[in-house]
Amino acid sequence: MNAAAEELDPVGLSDAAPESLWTKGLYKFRRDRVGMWSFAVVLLYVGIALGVWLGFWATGWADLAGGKWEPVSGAHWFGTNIIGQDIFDRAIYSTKTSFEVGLVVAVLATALGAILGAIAGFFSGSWLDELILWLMGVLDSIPFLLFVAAIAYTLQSIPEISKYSMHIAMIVTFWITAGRLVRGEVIKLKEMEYVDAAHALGVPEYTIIFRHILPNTAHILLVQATITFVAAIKSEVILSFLGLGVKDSMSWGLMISESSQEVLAGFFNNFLAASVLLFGLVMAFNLFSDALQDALDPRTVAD
Amino acid sequence: MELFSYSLRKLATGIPLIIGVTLVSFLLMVYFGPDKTFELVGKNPTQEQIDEIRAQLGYDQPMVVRYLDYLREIVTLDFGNSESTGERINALLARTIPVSIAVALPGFILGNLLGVGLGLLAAFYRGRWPDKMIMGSAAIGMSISFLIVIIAFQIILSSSYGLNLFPVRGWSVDSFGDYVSYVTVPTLATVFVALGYNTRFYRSVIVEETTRDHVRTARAFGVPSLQLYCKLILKNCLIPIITRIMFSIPFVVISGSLLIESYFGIPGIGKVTYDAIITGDQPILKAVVALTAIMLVVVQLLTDIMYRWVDPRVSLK
Amino acid sequence: MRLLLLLLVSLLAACGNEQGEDSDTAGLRVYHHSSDGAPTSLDPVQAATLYANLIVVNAYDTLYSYKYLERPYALKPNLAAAMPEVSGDGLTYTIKLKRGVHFIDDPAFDGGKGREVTTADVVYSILRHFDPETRPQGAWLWQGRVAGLEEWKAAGPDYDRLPDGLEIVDDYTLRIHLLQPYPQLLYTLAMGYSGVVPREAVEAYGREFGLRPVGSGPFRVVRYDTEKLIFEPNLNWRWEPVDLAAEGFDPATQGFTGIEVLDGQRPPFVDRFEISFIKESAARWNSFTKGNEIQYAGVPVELVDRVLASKDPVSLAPEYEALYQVRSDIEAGFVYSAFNMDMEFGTDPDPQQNERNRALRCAMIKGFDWERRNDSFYVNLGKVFPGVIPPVVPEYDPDASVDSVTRDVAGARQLLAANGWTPETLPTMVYGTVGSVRSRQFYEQFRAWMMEIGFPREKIVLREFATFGDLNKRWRESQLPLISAGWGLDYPDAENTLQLFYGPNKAPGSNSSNYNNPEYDALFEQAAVMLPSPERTKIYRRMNQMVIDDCVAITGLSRTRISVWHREVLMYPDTSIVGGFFFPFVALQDEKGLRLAPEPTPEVN
Amino acid sequence: MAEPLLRVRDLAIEFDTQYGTVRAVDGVSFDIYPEETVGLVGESGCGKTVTGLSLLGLIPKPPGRIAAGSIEFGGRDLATASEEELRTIRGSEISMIFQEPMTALNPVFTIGNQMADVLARHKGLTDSQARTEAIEMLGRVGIPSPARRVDEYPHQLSGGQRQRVMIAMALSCNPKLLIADEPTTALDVTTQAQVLEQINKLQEEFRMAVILITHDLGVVAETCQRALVMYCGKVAEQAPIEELFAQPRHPYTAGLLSSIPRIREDRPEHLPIIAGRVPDLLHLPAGCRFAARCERALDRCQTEQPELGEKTASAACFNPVPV
Repeated sequence: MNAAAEELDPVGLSDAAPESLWTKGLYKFRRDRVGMWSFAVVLLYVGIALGVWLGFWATGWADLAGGKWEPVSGAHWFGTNIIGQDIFDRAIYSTKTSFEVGLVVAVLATALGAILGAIAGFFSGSWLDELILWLMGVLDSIPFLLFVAAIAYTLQSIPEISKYSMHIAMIVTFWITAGRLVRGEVIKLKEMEYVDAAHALGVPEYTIIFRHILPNTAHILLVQATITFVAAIKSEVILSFLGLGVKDSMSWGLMISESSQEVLAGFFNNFLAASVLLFGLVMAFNLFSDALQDALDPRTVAD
Repeated sequence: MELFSYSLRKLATGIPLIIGVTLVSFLLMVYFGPDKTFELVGKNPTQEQIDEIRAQLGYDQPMVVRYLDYLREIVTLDFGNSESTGERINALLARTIPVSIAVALPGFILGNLLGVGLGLLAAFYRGRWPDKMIMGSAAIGMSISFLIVIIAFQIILSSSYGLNLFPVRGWSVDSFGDYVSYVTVPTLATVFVALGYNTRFYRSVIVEETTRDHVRTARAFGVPSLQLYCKLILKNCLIPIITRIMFSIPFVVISGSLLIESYFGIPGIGKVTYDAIITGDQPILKAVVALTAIMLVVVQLLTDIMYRWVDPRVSLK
Repeated sequence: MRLLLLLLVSLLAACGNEQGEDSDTAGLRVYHHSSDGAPTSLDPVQAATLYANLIVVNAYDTLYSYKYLERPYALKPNLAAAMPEVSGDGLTYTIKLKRGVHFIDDPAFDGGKGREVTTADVVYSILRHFDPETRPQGAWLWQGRVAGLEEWKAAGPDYDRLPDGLEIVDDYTLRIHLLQPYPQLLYTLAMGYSGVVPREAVEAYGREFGLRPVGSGPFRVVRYDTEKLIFEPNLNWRWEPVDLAAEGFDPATQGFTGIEVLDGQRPPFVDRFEISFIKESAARWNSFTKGNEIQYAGVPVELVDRVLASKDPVSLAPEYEALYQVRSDIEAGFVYSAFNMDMEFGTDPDPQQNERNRALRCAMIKGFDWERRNDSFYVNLGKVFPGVIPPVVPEYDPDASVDSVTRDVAGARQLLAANGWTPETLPTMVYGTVGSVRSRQFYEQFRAWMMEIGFPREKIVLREFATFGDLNKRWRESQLPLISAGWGLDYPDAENTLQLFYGPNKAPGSNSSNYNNPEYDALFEQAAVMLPSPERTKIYRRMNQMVIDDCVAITGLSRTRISVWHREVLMYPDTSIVGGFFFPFVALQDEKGLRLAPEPTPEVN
Repeated sequence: MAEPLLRVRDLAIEFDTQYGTVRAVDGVSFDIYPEETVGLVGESGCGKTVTGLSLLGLIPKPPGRIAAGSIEFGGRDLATASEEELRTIRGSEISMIFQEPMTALNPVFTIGNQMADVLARHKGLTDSQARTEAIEMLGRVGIPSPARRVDEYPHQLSGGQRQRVMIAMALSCNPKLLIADEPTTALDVTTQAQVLEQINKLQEEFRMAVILITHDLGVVAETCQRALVMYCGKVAEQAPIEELFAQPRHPYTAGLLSSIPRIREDRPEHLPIIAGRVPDLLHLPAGCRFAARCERALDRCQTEQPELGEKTASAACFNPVPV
């Protein structure tokens, strides 16, 4: 422990209790009021999304339930849109879409980053590492929107996949951050004694990487996944606005792009419904992600 | 001389990157990319006419030939003519990049300056209410979608439902006054969105630096806070700051702010690129991607040189 | 940091100077027009869009043009000295050109001086449509009609060799030889495609010719980019005093514009004609209402109810009445969704299956709610009509039965049930469209209607294409079951819409529905060589009925555009056929009064 | 005896942590007299560094704060002094040097620049005067060819040289008190001895008092006249150096001394192990903090806290090791 760390931890608390990172993290997280509140909000959204998924509510998002641009009423809580669809239903339904996009992208991008990052880190210095680093550099250098557009094009000739072109594009770009973090961590971890021990016991390399080293980066991956989740939701909005996003469904991005013409004409319901819900989720998730990072990152002890 | 040979070596190591970027984007955007043929065939084409257009566009060439063509274009920095308007790509870049810079620069500078300023302030008051206020606002700023900000700012500042102060969209700049009136709303929107991220980033860099031993030393020798933060700490933070700023430059200059420009109808490189996506104008896409990659390599080099300039520990190896 | 500031300052300076030609507008009469889209090229051979046509017919001369005010649309000579002499068999047209018409000055010419326009230029301009190098889009207008064009192309484009069909009698006389009578020929000579270009400029500017128009039209382009186009009057043009009677002025319907004062006055009435290209209707409206920006716009659908006091006749709400003029005009075109008859639900060799398929298509047509579509997106101003002969053409039948455009959900369900269509057996309908908010809404509305007649939601599938080209590719390659399209008329003759269902025009041609009915085709061929006449109208209407009876398309609706313009502008704008032809007549009236004759008129050289 | 230079009374320092508030220093009192060298000894986490930092108001706030007590120096109470007041004292009247010479200097400024800054601030020297002075100071702390070294950056110097630079900087304004926080821990053994020797030599030259914070009793024995032994935020024992080593009174001190390794080169990272664990500061016992580990603990020790006497040699113990 260097002097700086001692100053921050003058009483040596981090040595005091030999708890695991996770129990300590949980303990810290539960004491983080902002974190707990934001987690509650996230859970609320999860509940909404699950309800949509199970068909409890917002089932009528595609129906023409009313007239054109009906104002807010008991029947239509946020009014109706230009073709008479219920904006409340659509906004609620979009929660599911957001989670779908967020989860799919966060999980797969993080997983991809973990695998490639771990391989690169473990074999650091080898051609494999060079190759993966090169790939990261290359993908980082292509402007994001151009890249997504390009992938959307390439995939659109395959109708079964074209629905997911946005997801794929995001995964292909978002894994890089996770990959870099994991690579760095693995380079550190592979010097640890237990890795040497595993080597000495003749454990195969890939078992060492994925059984022994990678699990020790789980806290980084978890935090990175939440960050990716937020990034995916926010990107969805912009991509859908540009017509590169969600295809066969409903999303806040689509609602906002629908509203971009309406707002200047003084019809704000679509815009407000979608942006307030979007803001709520992103804000809660951002704070949740921060709290998680505070709780799980051994470096930020008293920040 | 040392610098020169270093630069050459550094640029040479950038070649794999450029080849990678161009190959990936060639495959995605050109070879499997949008097909311009059917934009150009007219209302009632025959198969023969379709084939003629394809030949005109060079789509009938094998992949390798087309990729080598692309590389040749990069080496000669001559990307031919736009497939939509026939304009020389170089003329088009020369026309649109200055506009993009003019649009993006004020927001870019302000966003970073304010970000550093607020980051310093927050770090200085770490844990106290000014810090909490700034970081809370940053979290809010980060949580609002860029698109929502643009729309909201347009309503508030430019529409008859709001203050109606600025033009709704467009770019008709003949004087400095025009420039200010057109650039204000895009700038505010950019700053609003960037500020949250910038402030957080700069604060964490600065806070990290404040925990360093040399800061305690400085305090132990009576360095006043202002000097401590604005000189000693800031200079130590320059590496991450420079990295962040420099590496966003190629994207600001070359890809422009696609969203801002297409929303506000500003004829910069971002809008042109977006239109090129919409109309499948491959020469423009090829040029934009290649230039971004080249600029990234150049920026990497410049960044390294700047590192040495701000940090004596860095040497050009 | 200092470096950045320096850069900023120099950039600002650059911005200030960059468009110097814009800055000197003090004291000039500037009319600010707007358009909801920008042309991508101003080369006449690529003038495929309305946007391009607006500009091209003003930068270039066409042999004929439409009269400013006459409705239904009527042609008048433009570059041509008079209407053509047509031979008795309708196969030979002799057209005299005006003398002394010059191209604008341009470095491409010897000595930079615009030279006189001759017959050779007209021929050259048409031949360019048969030269793949120029990427032309208008060949279909003359192909197979004007003699010798295919041969000319097949032999390799050589402009020094002329096809049989285009005969240069002398510098001012053109003779066109047709393979068969082509009553629409004159219309094609009023289209932007036939704008007359000088060969020197085409050769000098190559691919960039589309950016640097060099024509002999009433205006010259001084600036052109994706945001704006600036015209200045071509003072050497044959500005003739306005003859309202000859232009077909109707005081009853057009008197409100105040253009009578222009009668007998000599244009141009403006020093500068600026066109801003603003795609978003709301942004366009906002700019319009600012007062000092654009002076012409459309009313966004979202605002129609607030802006208009009444729709028929159209009038403005009091707050706008004092400031603006308004007119509604029905588009020269229509929107429709055609079924791809090559698909499983199209024509079938098995008569029983064929009938079942027809029932399915008819049921979908019955499920479609034109009235609601009109209400949602066209504020009930659109004109719903049966079949494919839109109201704007003289052959339109106002008394036709509207059954095919009347929604009947019960009837649709019954029809489906009677023919054994169940949610399980119904085919999946892929709705292909260019990705945009509006087309998505169209799709969602369509899906909801189809769900109401029994389609499961997942059987109406959206496929968005990022570019029109990508969508067009699927149409031309017959890959999509539903073709939701709009058709803009090239000329006011129903032949232009009926050809959309003509068998030989099948994909990749314009007949995206791949409708192939020998009876229909025979009628089409019969009518194609007929001059307008009641008999021809009868044939047209019979063909129309066949499209309806075979349930080939869900059709149709002609949109109505509401144009508004500032009161100080004196004009009668038209958004489609006449399009750009009204530009030379636009006048401004402000506190200084009406601007009539231009400042010093340079001598005609 | 002369007036004390520094008089610390009942100093208590608290930190807010995720787990609650802890008192890292609890009721510490001591005096420092001019020109003497006093050792502040204890294990890591015993509160010695925090005590040292508090004397200059360098406790990071938040999360730390001085909760009670006074620090009298030159007629002022540094515990309540404003930041401005403290700033004029720091580096001029009281200087501090730290454990990590590698990181304690600002890496992006030359050492001359950093030294001149201190001189300019506290002595009001011009740039060129400050530079001359800095070169001279560097010479006095034994940096070879100081005129050249002055323009180098910290990373160009060795660890020992950097610590010398720190010392030069600390002494450049003739402080009355130097707080040296583990100044030699990070150095190798030979360098360590040289640096200690240098400090001793300079103390005489500059006639200042030194507080030497260390866990190394050997260092204390070699350099200090007096020592305070801290345990768990409290002073366990204070005594002149000979007395402390010859007759430790507090069982903790005795334990420490008995576990000093014979072979110096075998110096361990931490103090030799005494049976049992240091109590968690969040869950302190009601009585003596060492009671749980103490072989001599009485019943009383479990419930009552022993106080340190006023005498120069005293131990906070109800049952001290008999003399």
